[in-house]
Amino acid sequence: MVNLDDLKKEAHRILEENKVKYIIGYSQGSNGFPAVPAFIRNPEDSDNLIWNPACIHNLTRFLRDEKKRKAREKHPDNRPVGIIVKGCDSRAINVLLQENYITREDVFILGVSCEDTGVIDEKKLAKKLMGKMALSFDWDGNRNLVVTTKNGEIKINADEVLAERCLECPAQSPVVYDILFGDKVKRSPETRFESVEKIEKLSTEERWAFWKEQFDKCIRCYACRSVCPMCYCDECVVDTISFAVTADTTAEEKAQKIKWIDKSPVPSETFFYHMVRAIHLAGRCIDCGECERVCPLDIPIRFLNKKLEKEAKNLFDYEVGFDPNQLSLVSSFKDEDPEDFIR
Amino acid sequence: MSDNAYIPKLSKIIEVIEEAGGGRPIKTFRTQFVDVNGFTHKCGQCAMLSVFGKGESMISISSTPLVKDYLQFSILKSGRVTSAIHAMQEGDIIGVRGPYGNNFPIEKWKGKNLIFIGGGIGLAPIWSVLQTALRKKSYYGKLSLIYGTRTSPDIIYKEELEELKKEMTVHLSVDHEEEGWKEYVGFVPLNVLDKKPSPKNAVAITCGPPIMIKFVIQNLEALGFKDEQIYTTVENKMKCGVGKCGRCNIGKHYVCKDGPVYSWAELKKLPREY
Amino acid sequence: MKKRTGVFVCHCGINIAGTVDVKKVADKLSKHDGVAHSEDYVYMCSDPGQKLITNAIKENNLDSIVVSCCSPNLHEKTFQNAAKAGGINEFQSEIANIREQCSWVHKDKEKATVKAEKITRSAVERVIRNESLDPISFPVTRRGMVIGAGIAGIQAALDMANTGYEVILVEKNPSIGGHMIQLSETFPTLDCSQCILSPKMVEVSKHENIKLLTYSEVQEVSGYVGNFKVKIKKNPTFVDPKKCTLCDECTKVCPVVTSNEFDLGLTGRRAIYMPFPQAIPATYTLDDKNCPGLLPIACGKCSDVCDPGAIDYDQKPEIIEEEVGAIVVATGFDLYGKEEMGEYGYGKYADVLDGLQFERLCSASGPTQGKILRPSDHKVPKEVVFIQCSGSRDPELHCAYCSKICCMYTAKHALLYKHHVPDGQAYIFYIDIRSGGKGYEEFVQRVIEEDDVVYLRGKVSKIFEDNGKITVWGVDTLSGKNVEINADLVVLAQAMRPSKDADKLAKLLKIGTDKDGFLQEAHPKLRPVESVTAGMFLAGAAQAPKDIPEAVAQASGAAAKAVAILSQENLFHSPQVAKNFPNLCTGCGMCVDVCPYGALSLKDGKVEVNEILCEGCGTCSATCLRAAIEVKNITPLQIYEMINASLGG
Amino acid sequence: MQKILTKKSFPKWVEDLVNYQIYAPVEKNDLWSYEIVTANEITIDYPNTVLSPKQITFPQREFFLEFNQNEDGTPGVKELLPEENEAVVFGVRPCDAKGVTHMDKVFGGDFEDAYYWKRRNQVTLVGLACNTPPSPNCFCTSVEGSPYSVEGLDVLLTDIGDRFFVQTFTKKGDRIINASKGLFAAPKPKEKTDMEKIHQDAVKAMPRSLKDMKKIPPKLKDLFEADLWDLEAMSCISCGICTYLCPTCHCFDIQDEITSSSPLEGKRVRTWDNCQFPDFTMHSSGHNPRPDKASRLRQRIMHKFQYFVENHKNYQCIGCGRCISKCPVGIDIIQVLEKVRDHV
Amino acid sequence: MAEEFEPKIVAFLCKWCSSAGSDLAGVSRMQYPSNVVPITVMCSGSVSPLYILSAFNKGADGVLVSGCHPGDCHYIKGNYYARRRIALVKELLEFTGLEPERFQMSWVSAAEGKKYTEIIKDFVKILKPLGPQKKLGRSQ
Repeated sequence: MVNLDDLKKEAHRILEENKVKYIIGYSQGSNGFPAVPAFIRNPEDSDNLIWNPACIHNLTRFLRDEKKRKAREKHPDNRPVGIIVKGCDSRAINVLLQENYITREDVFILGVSCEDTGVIDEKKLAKKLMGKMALSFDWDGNRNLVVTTKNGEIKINADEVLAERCLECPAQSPVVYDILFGDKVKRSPETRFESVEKIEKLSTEERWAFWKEQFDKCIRCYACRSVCPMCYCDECVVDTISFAVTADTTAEEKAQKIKWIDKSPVPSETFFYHMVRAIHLAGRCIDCGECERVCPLDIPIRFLNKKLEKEAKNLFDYEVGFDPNQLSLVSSFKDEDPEDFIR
Repeated sequence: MSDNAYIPKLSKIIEVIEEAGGGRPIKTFRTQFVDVNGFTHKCGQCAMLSVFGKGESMISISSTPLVKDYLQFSILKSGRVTSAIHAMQEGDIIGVRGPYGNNFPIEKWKGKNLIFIGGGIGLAPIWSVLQTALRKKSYYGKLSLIYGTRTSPDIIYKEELEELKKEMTVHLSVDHEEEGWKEYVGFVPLNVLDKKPSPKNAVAITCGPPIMIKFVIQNLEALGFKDEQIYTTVENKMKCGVGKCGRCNIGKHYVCKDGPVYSWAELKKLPREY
Repeated sequence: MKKRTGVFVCHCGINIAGTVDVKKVADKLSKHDGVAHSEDYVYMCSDPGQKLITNAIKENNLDSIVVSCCSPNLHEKTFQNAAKAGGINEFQSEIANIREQCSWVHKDKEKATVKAEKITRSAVERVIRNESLDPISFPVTRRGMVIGAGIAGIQAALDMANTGYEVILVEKNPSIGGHMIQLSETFPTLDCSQCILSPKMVEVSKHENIKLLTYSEVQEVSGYVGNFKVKIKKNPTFVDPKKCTLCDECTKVCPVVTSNEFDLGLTGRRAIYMPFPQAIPATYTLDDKNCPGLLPIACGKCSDVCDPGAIDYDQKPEIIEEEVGAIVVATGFDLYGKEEMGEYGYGKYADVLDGLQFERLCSASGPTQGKILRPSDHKVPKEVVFIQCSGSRDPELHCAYCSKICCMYTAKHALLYKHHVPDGQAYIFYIDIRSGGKGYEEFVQRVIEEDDVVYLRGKVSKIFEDNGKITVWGVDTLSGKNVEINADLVVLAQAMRPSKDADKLAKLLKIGTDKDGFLQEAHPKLRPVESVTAGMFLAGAAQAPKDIPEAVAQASGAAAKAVAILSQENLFHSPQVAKNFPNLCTGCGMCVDVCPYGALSLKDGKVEVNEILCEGCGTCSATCLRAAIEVKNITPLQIYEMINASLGG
Repeated sequence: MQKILTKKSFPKWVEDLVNYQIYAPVEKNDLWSYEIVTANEITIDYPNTVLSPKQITFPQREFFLEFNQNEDGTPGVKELLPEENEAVVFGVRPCDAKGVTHMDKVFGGDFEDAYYWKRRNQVTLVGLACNTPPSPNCFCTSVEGSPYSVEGLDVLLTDIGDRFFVQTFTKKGDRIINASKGLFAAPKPKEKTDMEKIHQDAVKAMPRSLKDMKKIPPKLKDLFEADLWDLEAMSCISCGICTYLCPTCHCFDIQDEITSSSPLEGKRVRTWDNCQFPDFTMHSSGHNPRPDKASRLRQRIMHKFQYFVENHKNYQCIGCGRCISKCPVGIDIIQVLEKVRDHV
Repeated sequence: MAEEFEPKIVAFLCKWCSSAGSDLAGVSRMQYPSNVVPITVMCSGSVSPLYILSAFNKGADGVLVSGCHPGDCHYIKGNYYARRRIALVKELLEFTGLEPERFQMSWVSAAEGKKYTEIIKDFVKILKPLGPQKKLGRSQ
């Protein structure tokens, strides 16, 4: 089990010894938020750190802000940022390293192992609690979630409340870290892609019907993009104007920005957006499931990325985020790559 | 459809004048409403120009209301829409809706000396006032213009400025030394200090890049100008032009509706934009 | 300013006009945004046609043109010149292919006309977004370099040097000559290898245009075609060739005996040695791996006896920097090693040899002065088994490819053996005989018929030693019988493989290798002597197994290619190359990975384009997630608009 | 007027509204939204819809005009106003209805937004008092609202057991009651007191609240440059959830969307836009008055609790709690406001 | 009676093999339906997924990407990258319910005019019964 006190102690130490600028971790949220991202600067605040089954957020996303902030600083503080990562999050770090977005020196990684469980799916849990407000909860060590509510404790089997991605997770414990909390585990899930296969089983028309309904819902709030650690492009295909404008960007360059996608939230355009995002995440998405979690309209965006993760594995034997030195999925090939689809 | 101000009125471009080329090209366009029921504007107001298929862009009207047969827009090529406008020629049709925003309180300036201080394209928004004042010389006191650009080719309204010199004092400047440049060399704010316009019974009207306006105002204050004596116009990204799309606000003010014209006194009350 | 494009629709007699309503196309396009002029003509490519275009450009001050006609492969240049004649940049001209890709393949006039419109519109959308470009020109360092001084390298170096250009010839061994100098006779003519090679070696050493660097290795290569900078490490021989008188006293006193590479271990040599009598440069080398320590205290015998004092233990490796315009890589081959061929007892039994060792046995200058005696007991072998495809054509265990020369040299070996030991019997196990080549088939027939060598079609299953004999078990697939031969000597026709460390060198030079490790040619059919990197060329067995005439031919080809570069003061390169947008680039390096030409690199976290190396394939732009790199005049925006036009949108 | 309608006859009433399009909150895989429904699909036991009913009067995307190219190449323009379409929206939460009145202020004033009002004038809003809070983050009572507020409603229903207590406040409201007079009875005093009792209890049931709200607008005036914004915005990811889900956020964009480039054909559309997106205020020069998330979070708070108050005498917040419940990183507007209030 | 549905097809052809191949088809006067409008690109490796999506978005009923056979790429290995990229796009599009037939890839060498002709014929034949592609197409 992860020992929270050790985690706090280590956080305290590295802050006190000025080893890190600040630490990105989790703390208790307000009403209805069992855990929220926290940015700890003072050693004494390390006490606010928490670790519980609701520490869902993939904090590596905030390395984007850190990078931007640093770029703006006149005299950048080159100390690393302390960051708490789960297994999935740690793979995101590896991808960011692979893409030279960060260097290993930029981060001091406090790895926490999910061991044989993971994080909860808020919606699943809410269903289980049937309106009751959870005061606190934690794993009991035998893959059960123990929830304390006003009217007593409830025990729920992990598989019933775990986020779907955790059930399909190939790396319960961090693959890169400076210090690890909890035990290293290597549990390979029975199935990595069950969620995807469910949809693959449908007929073409059923699949379209399914996605059509999803894309109809999309309001283009871009939470999926905003929360994604890999969506760090300064400028996205859906953006209507040029962001990355410098003093010497000519009017032509700006005028020539292609409007691939209309701003109207109509299915054809939202489809385009989600397709491009999925393709651009192929071989980069580490299935932290954040895009799906944050979607206010419950669009299962994760399936799209998961599908490509599956094909990368099946067609090209490509695994994301375990080796920061491998070539990217789409910037490499093998002579024997399948081509049965080609005429 | 007349009551729907989102619908632009079709206007014909009757004249295109190339003001400045180079990296920051500027062109002046004169337009005439195709159907008669156009609109009349006040000094300092803006209009939303449409290139159909490209979008809209808010441009200040640089012609004086006293000229009835056309509207004049001087446009810096800077993005999708302005590039499209720059590609247009005499006879092409463009959409115009407006007029938008408040205006310079010129009637309050009876008998006052008007000092116009412009930088680059920033001469356009105050040009309408200048032209109006010029046509009603008796109404105002002394008129003078302090105008500067990065380099001499960037100067707009070249011929008009030559004409102007006969009518009023005109101080030009360029940022850096140039072959054959006889007038002031240096940034506009410094030229202001150099020419020392007197605050006495005067109003200063300035527009240009934010950084220029900032220092011009500082220097005017140094010369003894009161906040109420300094006027400027503010620029922000705009879409609707009627204070609804929520983009252009500085504090509680929507520049498109409550602006763009502000006295320094008023502007000070708002959260700092620059 | 809006573009002013001219559209010119060609009838091509009835070739186009027969199926496409050209007038309609011209008329439709005249209304298109940005089209200032549009007309049709019976033969645009004819002189009057071209005139018509140039005049139209001038009269309507057009800034770009689209010609709707035949395939760009035929007249792209023609109309680019017409554009130039009209006073506009050649890149302001685009072809809309409405013949091969439209009129010739359709019958329905209406549909074909619509399609021709779309194709032309799409070309217009492209051309109005084209930028004017001028060819990129850059100067050439007019010296060449050849890496590897086997027969291929020597030939290339001589050919280049003889055209008057200075050549640096780099060889990693103490002497040039490569494997060919080890051979006894060469098939099919049986002339003596050394006799035909050594004159060339001498010519190299004497040639005023050739700078020979032996015992040297390329360490670093930078730059690009026409302007390479090469760092070469010259290893110390510890002997000053100028002082050395070749008295050979030193070897007599040297206490160390080690195996002799030249004889492939069949004999020994001293730590200080001359590789072989005809070695070039003719001097001694002290190999520091085997010398008991260059500390005189430890030994120092050789320098004691060296009157001229040619031996200098303090020699240090020396780094030489050279600038050259073109490089020929001729790093040759090695034989498939003992370690891999355990099953044939290769390396285990003294009397199981490989082809090169047998060459040495046959060679007059060899360990046995040309008498064929088996290594173990120096008896004349009465029964000799030759095994072909030993390691070749065996995808499961060894090399999938055919080593090409084994059939021939094995036949030669059998023949040489029979001439040395007329009463002996030679057996050859083979899969099949590949004797393509001038006089080759006849040679094999002669071996079979005149020298009654026994050819057994089949594989050898087992080889083992039993009382002084090498027992060979195999099958004769023709008779279907198992065969057992108690041989005195077994010779394996080992597969040919790229020479050791060729892959490392390939990385240095940024030229790829194929799946077997041979150097990758730029195109398997059309550019067989060019490497994937401009200005670097391939010669000899480094690129694929070859025999001597092939190697020499390719070497001359490579030399000619290299000279083609050196002969120019400036090189010109198409300006339609990649262009990067630093403000969008995040430095992920994916484009760098995919660039086939190493034209891209990262500098302070942003990609940089070497326009001279870039061929404009655009794989980078399809790979980039951020639209931070594109190819000029075929940009995503242009494709986007072309797609739109193609769909009539 | 005040009436009583039994729940039994509620569907009948809806059926009688034949000339109207009927909207009401419906659930589809745990997701509540306003959809066009038939009488018996309407339920009265529902939490807050994900999207507020603002989309009925202010859809995320609507057409302004249509443009094309005449034979001579000149542009043609055609205005596209929303079509005639009277609608009744059932189950509007009092807070959401209050939000609509805020929208009215924005799209009214010196310049009436033709598109908005064309829709708005055709909509009749039937509210349902919140006997129990529809969201764990309700705080309407802290922002001058209440679980039975009637602002913006034409009709308010209060569930008093087996019947509704019906109140109408506008002609529109009366019209839809009169559409089926027979179903409605005059309220007995008991029913009236029950209704009032329920309303008072509802206030007590309010899950969240914010003390000294009054202090906040003046306080904000001085906090424009405060470091508080940087700290609060640290975890913000600049997504559009809070604003798109907000019943009072009205920012929009105007875009030309073309279906054919030659000959030119397309429409000018209005779509929701969002002050939390970086490109919202960015000039084409690249200069951005609100360059970072801190300044954008500040804009959101300032706009709702200071600028809007000065311009329209209301908080531009109706306490529905949507932005809290759905924030991916747990930014809690109540907490932020408390920090503002207590800032020294 | 209603006119027969004519699918709109965009074909991205690499300049060196496939486009040359289609030229050969022309030179040999082979006949195929006129539904395809070819866009010649430098290399199949330069075909961005955005192009494919955009084509469908703009109403293409079918999209074809064609390049040199493996090993024959004028740019050595562009077609290998294309092969991988296109495989992913195809999988994704099918996963979301686009008819697999609508998006195809082929290797067509400069000598394979016949093959190109066959591909186009078959493509049109397959697409006709499917009717217009409305799923990803822009509709206002």
